[in-house]
Amino acid sequence: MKIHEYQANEIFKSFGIPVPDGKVATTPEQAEKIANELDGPLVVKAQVHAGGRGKAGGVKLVKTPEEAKDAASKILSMDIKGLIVNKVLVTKALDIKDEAYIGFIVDRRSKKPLVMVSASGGIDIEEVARETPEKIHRFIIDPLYGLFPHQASELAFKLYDDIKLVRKAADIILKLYKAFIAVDASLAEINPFVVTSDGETWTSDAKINIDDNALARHHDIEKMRDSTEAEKKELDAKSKGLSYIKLNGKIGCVVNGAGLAMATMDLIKKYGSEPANFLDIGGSSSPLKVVNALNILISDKNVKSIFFNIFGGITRCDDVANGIVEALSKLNIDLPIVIRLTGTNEEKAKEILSRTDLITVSSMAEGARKSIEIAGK
Amino acid sequence: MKIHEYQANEIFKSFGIPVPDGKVATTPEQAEKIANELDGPLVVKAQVHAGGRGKAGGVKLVKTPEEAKDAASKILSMDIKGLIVNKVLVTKALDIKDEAYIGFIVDRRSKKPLVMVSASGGIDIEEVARETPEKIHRFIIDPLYGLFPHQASELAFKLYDDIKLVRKAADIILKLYKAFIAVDASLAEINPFVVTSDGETWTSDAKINIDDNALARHHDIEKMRDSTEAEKKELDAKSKGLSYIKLNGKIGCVVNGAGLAMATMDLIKKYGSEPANFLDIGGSSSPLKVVNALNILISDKNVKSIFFNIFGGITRCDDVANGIVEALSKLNIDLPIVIRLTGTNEEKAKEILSRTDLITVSSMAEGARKSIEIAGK
Amino acid sequence: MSILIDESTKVLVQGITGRDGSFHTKKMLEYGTQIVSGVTPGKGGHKIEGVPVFDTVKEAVEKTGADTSILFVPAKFAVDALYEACDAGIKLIIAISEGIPVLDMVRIVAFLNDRGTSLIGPNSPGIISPGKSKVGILPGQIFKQGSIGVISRSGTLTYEVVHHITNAGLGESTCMGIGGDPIIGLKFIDCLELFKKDKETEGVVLVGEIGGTDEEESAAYIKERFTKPVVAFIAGLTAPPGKRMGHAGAIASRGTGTAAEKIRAFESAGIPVAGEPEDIVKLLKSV
Amino acid sequence: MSILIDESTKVLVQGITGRDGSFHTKKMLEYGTQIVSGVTPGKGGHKIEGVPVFDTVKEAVEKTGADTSILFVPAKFAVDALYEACDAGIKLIIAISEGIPVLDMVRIVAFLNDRGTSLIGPNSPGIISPGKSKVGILPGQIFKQGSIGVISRSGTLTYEVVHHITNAGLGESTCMGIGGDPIIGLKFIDCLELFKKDKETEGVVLVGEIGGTDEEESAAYIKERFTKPVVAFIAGLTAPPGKRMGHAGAIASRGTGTAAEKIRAFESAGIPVAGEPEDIVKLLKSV
Repeated sequence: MKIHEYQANEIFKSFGIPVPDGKVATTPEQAEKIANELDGPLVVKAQVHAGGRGKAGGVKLVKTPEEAKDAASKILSMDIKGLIVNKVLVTKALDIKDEAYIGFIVDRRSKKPLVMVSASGGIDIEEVARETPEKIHRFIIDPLYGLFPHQASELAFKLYDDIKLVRKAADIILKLYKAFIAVDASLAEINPFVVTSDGETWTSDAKINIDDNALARHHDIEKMRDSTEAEKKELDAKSKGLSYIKLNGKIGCVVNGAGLAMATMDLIKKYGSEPANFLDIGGSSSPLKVVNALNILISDKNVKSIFFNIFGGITRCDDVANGIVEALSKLNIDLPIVIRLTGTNEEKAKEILSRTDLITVSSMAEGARKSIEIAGK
Repeated sequence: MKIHEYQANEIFKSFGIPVPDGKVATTPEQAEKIANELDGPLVVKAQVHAGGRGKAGGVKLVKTPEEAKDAASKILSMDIKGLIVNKVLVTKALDIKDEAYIGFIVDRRSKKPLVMVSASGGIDIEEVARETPEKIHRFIIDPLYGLFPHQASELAFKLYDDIKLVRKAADIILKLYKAFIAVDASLAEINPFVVTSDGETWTSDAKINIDDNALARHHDIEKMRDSTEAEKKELDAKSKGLSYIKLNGKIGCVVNGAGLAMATMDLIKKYGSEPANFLDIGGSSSPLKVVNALNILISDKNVKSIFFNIFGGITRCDDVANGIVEALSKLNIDLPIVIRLTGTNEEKAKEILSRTDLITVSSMAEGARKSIEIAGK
Repeated sequence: MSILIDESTKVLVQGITGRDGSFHTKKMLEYGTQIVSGVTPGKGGHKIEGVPVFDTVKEAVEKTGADTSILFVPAKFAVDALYEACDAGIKLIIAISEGIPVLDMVRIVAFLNDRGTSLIGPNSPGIISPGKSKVGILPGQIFKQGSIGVISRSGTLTYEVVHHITNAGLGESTCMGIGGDPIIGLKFIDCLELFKKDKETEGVVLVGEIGGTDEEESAAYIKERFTKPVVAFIAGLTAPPGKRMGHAGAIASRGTGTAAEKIRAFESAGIPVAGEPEDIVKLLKSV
Repeated sequence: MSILIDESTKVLVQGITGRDGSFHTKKMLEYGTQIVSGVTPGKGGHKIEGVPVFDTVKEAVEKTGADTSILFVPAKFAVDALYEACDAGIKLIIAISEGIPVLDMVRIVAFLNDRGTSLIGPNSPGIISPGKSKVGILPGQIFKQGSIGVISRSGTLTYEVVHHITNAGLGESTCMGIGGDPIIGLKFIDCLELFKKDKETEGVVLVGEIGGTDEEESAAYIKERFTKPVVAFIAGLTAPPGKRMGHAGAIASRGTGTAAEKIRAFESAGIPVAGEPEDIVKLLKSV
């Protein structure tokens, strides 16, 4: 789960990581009020679950409350990578002397937490990683002992020469690791980690992603969830045991299993059309799940045909066929439906489906071609 | 550091371990008041840092507030193994059906935490351990992973057959381990762990010792310190860099190093007398330390002679001798003093001491004999 | 031969009295799997489908000699169930359970590694050596004993692939779903190492998907150290760009884990990649 | 020969700029110990007694080839200093530092064990192989190269014992104080194993004290597996009964750790126990 910068700031603060003063606003007036409370130059930053907001114009430096109001009103109407900005963070601007990078992630390869630091922090960090990978220092952490102070120091010595800054950075690296573990983060990142002209260190952009599987033990963080409209639909589907992501094609797909669902989408593309969605109905194809899945698909006006691709597996195909027939009887669907059912009792399933208007096919390739053909140009 | 049962109960409660309601009293009247608040049969228990209080009469079952007052007044005047009882815990009596034992300790041999359980809990647990060691179930814990729920269950299955009791006991074992680690205990023990007639489980006697080296990170627990008069003297000595324990003989000892101090005491005993104390003045024999050490010894009226046994070590013997002479010049001491100084510049030291009334010897055996001889019968 | 499991594998079912546990115990027994015991704390002494149930894995192992365990335990209890199996000396664990937090898996894999226990999953459909043993929820009837090893990160997509292999008359030596979570036990390379030594296996099909860099790593491994023919299939070319893991994700993996990148990695390692599941068999026969 | 340290031992001093660290660095150098570097974070680039100082142990090891480290770091920082030394590849650590919490030591010894690093201490006076190297705070002048190995839980009592051995003309091969804390690195048995293989060592003196059961365990070990003559001395016969560790202490150790019990254990294993330090030499000459 993604959380916003202002929420990550709250978590950082609770672990003693220094974050510039700031507050979140949902209207330009609020932004102006906050700017009045805070003193000196400020930054107004879009709070949106998308990267590259800076380059998209979602971050503005302002000097007066009026300017803050103005910037907020511009940013709050913004669309960044398809996401509407509903909140801005108004925060103190820093007198930046130096920008470093500090990031924690769970490394799939070593199967352990990985910390990365670079003296070349800032918005171009990915380019640094690509062009001059030697500037990124990585360290794999033994999860049984955690990060030791001397390891944090060794990393901090890669960032600064001044022992005072080394001590401050090592302290932040240790605290960030603590936070990373404590909140079950899959990512915790400070970029840039700033040194100001007066020699102080600050977190200028806090980023934390939380492991979805661990949310059950973090109710306080679960409450931070701020879903976009698209995500709300996905969450609603999830609550019904469905995994759904809307796309922009015209072939609706209903598949059991995520891998097979992706392969089905790929095939539709391969044969010249575009899938309307990713939709995994999971292990058992109960009539209720089929009803819910179809309800989602028919609400998408782009959909011109529906392709069921079900691999029987443990469940017998005739049971699945009966489930689909039962579900369809409850709905009034104009769209053509192509069904591919493979596995145990496949023939019986075909017989059941033959008594309906549904088009049955024997392979996913055939099903993909058929549903594209029916959908028309 | 030892803490009282009522203090251990507070820690237990904060970790969700069920403890019968109760409060601590320092007067019979307070005990009566607490008994009025609590309902039904109660127990009045001496709060004193000594084992075997039950056998000494320091635990009494009472039925009414009057009886509670009466019991408290008896116990509060009691001397248990040389310790005066200043506090009693008044707590609900349990309708005991079964008594088990649960204990955690750091095992020197495996260098890991060790948990022990026995279905035969109660005051005779040490006899059980001696006579029927197979009734004590031990499990060494991997400190990197902690105690796992299934391990706690396996131990709990050794205590009970009823799955409900197994689950409750396993839960308590896990919580006790958590508490053990969290407070840096060197010992955490429930004896007996009680099952009452209604099938509930309770901690009837909580015991926690804290690792002295870890107290610096447990200020809340440090505040629980309740020292006896003897311990206060020891603590006072400790604050001056001295390690002191009063004993009952007449030969006062001043030694550098704990091992050598014990060996010196043993030698005094071997040669027919008794040491008045254990006193380790540590690495450097500064004049101030010698003054403080002598001040402690002369306050003990049993002391008839004083034996300095100093092994020079890194510090030169002549420096140590000068320190002793300087210290003695500041005090007015009637007692005869025997000094043994060995190590670098031993001869120079002897020369310095020869200008004083002090008796110098060349070996600890000679010193022990001399100080006994001088002390007289 | 086959890898990891065969007719001599003695299986223990953790969570045997649950809905899925009991259902699949029946299915596995029907397939011929040697299930020797089950565990559900508090249900010791019962029987499920004729299989004796114990309170602890330790007891089950002592009394029935189980060497392999399959987990149907819900996520909340799965973490301890994994430790328990390893503690009791189980040498191979198949975790069907899903939803285990990543940082819990980090500690678990360290524990299992130290103690020499192998793990398939979590979130795995299981493993099957056709005609010998099935430890999982895979539909037994679509498999046929043969010479192709299959390793996959998916469930039903694996069945789709196997369906074609079986229909083509090739059959499978061993087929396993390693699970799609970020931190898993055996990975592609670990399974390839085993298939390398297995005489019965003549070729391997590797079914990957977007995310992570396991496919890229195995492509490099196959090029350098694997001698049998391999055919790959990657799902997710049309998948939405997905939930990016900040900068750190891209920096750490030195790549973005897209299907296109994975396909490129295989192709540049000389490993044919099937355009759709049906093509796998053609490619297998051609290499 | 000698055990653990000799003239080729390259020593690093952790906490070299502190009061004790710098004082004993001088003393060790005077004794002839090969001190190659020191570490104090933030003092990299300085020199103490001509010894170069580095910011991290890693750098000190890389640049000076140190293989052994001695710790003069205060308790609060000693825990991380131990991990740092091991992390950097140091193979023998001598911890003079005292006051480290027991549960921290539990984790540290597990870490060092896993990585093959030996630890003497904490709360140790150090180790000396007379005439070769001294890594510790022991007074060098009382030692003399010879044939007796000495292992002790004490500081000054060790000097007392060594004083008699040296004066009797026997001399010591290696002498070490293993520290009196509940959890320590090398224990009596570990040191005996080393002395067993050391040709220069002809006999061993073991100086024990009350508490724990290490003496009892080593008595059993010596009886069964140690071939060279051993003489023991135990301090604490007159020590007060001491702070009892509840029931658990007695149950766990199956004994109470008194001096009388320890003396009995040695005597029943056929190991002579000296009645006072002076007697050790007589006993050594008689066995």
